[in-house]
Amino acid sequence: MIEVLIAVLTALLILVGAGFALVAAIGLTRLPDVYTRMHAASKAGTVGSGLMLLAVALHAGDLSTLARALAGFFFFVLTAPISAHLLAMAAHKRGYPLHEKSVRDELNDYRN
Amino acid sequence: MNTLILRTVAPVLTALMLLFSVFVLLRGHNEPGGGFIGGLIAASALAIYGIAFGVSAVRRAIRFHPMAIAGSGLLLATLSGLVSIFAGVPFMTGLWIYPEILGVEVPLATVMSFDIGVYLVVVGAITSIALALEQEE
Amino acid sequence: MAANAPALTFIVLFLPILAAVLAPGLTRFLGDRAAWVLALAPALAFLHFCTFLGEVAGGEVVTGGYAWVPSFNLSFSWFLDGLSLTFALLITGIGTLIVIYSGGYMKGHPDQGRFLAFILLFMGAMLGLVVSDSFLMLFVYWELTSITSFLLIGFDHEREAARRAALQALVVTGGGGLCLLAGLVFLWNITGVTQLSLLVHLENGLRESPFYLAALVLVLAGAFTKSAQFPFHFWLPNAMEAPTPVSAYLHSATMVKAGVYLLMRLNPVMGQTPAWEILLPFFGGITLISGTLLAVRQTDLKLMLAYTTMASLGLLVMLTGFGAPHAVEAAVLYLIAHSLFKGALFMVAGTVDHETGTRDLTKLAGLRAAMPITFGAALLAALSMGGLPLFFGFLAKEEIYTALAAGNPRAVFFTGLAVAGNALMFAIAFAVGLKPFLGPRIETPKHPHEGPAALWLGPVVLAALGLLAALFSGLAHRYVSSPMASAITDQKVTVDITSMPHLGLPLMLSIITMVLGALVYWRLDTARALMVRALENLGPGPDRGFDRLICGLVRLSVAVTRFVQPGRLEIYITATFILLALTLLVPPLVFGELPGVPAWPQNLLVQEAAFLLIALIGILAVVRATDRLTAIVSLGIQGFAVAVIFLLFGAPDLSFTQFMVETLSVVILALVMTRLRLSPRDHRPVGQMLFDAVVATACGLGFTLLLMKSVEAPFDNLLTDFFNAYSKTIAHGANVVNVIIVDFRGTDTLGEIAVVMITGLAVLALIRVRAGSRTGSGEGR
Amino acid sequence: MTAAQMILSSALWLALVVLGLSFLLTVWRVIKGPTLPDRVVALDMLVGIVIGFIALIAIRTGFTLYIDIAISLGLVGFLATVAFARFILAQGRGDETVEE
Repeated sequence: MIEVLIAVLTALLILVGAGFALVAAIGLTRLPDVYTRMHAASKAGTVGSGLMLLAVALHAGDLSTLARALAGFFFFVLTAPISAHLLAMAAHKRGYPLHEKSVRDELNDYRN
Repeated sequence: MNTLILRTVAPVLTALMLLFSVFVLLRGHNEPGGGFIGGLIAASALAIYGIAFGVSAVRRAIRFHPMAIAGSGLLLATLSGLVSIFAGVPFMTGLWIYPEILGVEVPLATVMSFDIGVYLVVVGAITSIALALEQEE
Repeated sequence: MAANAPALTFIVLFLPILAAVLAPGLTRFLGDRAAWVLALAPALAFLHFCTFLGEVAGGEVVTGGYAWVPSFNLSFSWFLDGLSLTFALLITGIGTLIVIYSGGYMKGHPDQGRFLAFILLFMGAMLGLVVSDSFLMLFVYWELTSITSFLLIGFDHEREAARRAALQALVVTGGGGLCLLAGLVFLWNITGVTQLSLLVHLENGLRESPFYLAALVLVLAGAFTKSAQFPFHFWLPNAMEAPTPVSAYLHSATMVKAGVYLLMRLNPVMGQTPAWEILLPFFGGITLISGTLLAVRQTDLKLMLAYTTMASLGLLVMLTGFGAPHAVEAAVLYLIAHSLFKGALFMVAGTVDHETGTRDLTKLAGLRAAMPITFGAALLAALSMGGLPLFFGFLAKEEIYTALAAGNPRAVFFTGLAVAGNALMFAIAFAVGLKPFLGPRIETPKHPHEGPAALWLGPVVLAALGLLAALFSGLAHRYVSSPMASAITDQKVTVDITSMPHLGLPLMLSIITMVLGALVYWRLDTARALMVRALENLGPGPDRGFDRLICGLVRLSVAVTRFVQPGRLEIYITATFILLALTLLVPPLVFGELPGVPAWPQNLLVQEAAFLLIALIGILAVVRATDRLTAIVSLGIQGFAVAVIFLLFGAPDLSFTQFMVETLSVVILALVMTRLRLSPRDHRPVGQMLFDAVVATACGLGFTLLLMKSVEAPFDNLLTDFFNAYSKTIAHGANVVNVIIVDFRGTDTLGEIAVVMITGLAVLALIRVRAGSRTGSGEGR
Repeated sequence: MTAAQMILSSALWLALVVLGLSFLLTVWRVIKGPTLPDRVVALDMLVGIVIGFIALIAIRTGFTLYIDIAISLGLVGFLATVAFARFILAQGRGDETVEE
């Protein structure tokens, strides 16, 4: 009984993760400019992969794999926003344009 | 490239990665890992630290010139091969001893010191390349 | 005496070399008297070899030695028979006198210690050469003599001419040495024997074998370059740049005779064949005539002696190869006589030069009052060289004429040649021995007076020996000439010519030679003028040919280097890849080993197909990319896809490394791009791109064919079984891949990490050079 | 085939397809991406998806040791993105670089 429960839970995690990954990919393709695409990639993508790692942790059951999976998840979730942040800063500083429909550019206002 | 966020996270990240790289190195004999991959991870960790704090910080952090690290690694690897002379077996034969440390039987071997040698060489060489490339900035 | 002989002889062989090592220290400590002490070494060696005279005269052969490299049946062994014993006595005897003479000649010279060391080193090498038994030992000592002669000729290294002469001598004799090595290897293969003592008594095998001619030519090349025979003679006169003791010792008595020694040693085995009896007399004859004619042209005492030495060597080679019964005895007698009188004359020339400051014949006269003893020795030596009765030279000349004078036209031709040669040598002998001492005295740069004892002792002893040997010819023949002659012809020969002239054709020929010689001596100046004019229209000699050869070689190497190393990286890389493509494509095409068309894989899993597709897309992206950076990033995709495929096929270690390497290379490439500030646009013209594309596809095709070929064969899992079985037991590790890398194939990994380190060093150096040039150019602007 | 394994394998198969699709979309962005940052973002995304793949394969084959590869890939992916970010900052928009 418990085994079916875990299997269902893992399957659920996997499917939700995959869904997030798909959403991220679609976002990446359809969104107009660099900065919006970064939203999709870093947030949805990270969550998607993170859930997958959790699924593995749950499915495996023995302590060492659980620990490593959690470490992986934690590490991955930690680095993704930082890399997005760095990338956005660099792109903006180099003057890559925002989409013309974008309403405000707070970083620009803050700079000057 | 010294944004505040990166500078705060970089030390933690580098420490974590170095720890992970040593972990991968030491357990390499029975599971995927080993000197080469451990070295690569350590080199990436130092690269991140370099990007965050600049080259001089890295040189201060590792205290020795990266090429010296690579050199000592090569020396260690060769010596661990030469140890077999005393055991009267051909060059590069793995010698195993099982000392009792704190009640736990710890298998030590020339093979492991050889792997550590490989690890040091890889770290030394790649870090020196990365630092040399970033030298000018 | 023979009982403990091996150990004693072994020590004696190394005595001169030991003395050479002590020479510099002794000279600093004892000053000019060191030479007398150092002369003890060759003197002791001389006495030691004298003890064997009795045995060898009785026909026995003294051998001994130690195993050097048993696995190649190579031994440090020696072999004393008549031939080698006489040579050993000559080397050590004249060597003692030369060391004493150098002490006097080099008095006060700052580098006297170094000079004596080189002379003694040479003596050790030459002694080893004439005494060695195994082929390799002979070759090693042969090359040692070339090297020590290089050191001695170039002793006065400030002078450019000395350096050039030394280099020329080394190149010619060294080249000859290599031919000799090849010849010896041939002999080794044909006869399967490595010992000269065994080779000499070998009956069959050598003369009939198809390789005989090749071996002969190679050995002759070695002998002719060493003994300055006609085409290779030009280095000997140039070797006169060396100090006179060197010329007296190396370039007259011992070293140049090594070639003759070799021919005499191989005569019993390689002699008596048509090739031997044509080549040797032919080259010997030309060298004899050209040597004497060129000698007449010279005015410098040492050069005249050098050319006559060349001529005498030609005569010796001619006699050794002549094949008539008495020819070998003539060669033996002439060799001994030549060593004695030529050594003496050279030392006289050295004393004259040392005392008067000049060696030019036309500026020297009337020295008899100032240097009586030297004049006496010079006269005796000249008489022996001229071949006048009561002297050893006369015995040798008589024996030559008895050997050559025979009915057939070949003998007549060579007799005429010998008479002409000897006549000219008669004239030169008296020109050097007599002319500077006769007539009224001409003023010379330095006021001449008799040198110290060291300077006149050598010439007097040698010249006196020339006389005594003739008077006591019976004794000389029994102990020296007969054993030597029988060693050369490998059967019992007794030389019995006495100094009492007996009527007959040889005596008549000797008288003609003397008359002709006197005539040429009397009209020497006109003869010289004649020769000068004759040589003008003859054109440049081989000496200038040698220079042109060397300059040509230098220019060729510069051109080749400029072609192969143009200094532009893309040329190196393109060349490397073209070669790679050729090595991969040509052999299968040539040997028809192309793999068959592989069957389409049926059970391809969904994800495997997906990642293969992705890898393909990655490659397309790289190729289509307009700027370099996109290409780098797309390269990342392709790498990831391959890594995942490794993962799918259950190779975690491999995929682990692939991921790491892939990302790190992308990072480093990006770093390089920023550092070198390369423009992202790719500026190659279309033609260049096409060419690069072709090379790239060729390499790719080559690798694919290679892989298909290797996959075609059934998978041989011998290795996998071995490693699986033993990885746990021997290497205590479950991860077979890592165990292989670190334990089983540890040495390979050692090599690989060395390569990784060297790459790191190279990158460091390159970047520092670039940084240097940039900052350098910075200041420049 | 117990019920649990049934559910699990079908979920895995579906997830694999979905991830494959998103991988292709990301690769399309890497190729099309007009500007460099686009491509770098896509590459970063790629790393995430591959980690997902590794997790899936780990569950399917039971080889839990793949997780280490996922972790290290995460680290190195981060390094790549950071390096590229720095490169964009230093390198400019690609028009004012001087041809060496």
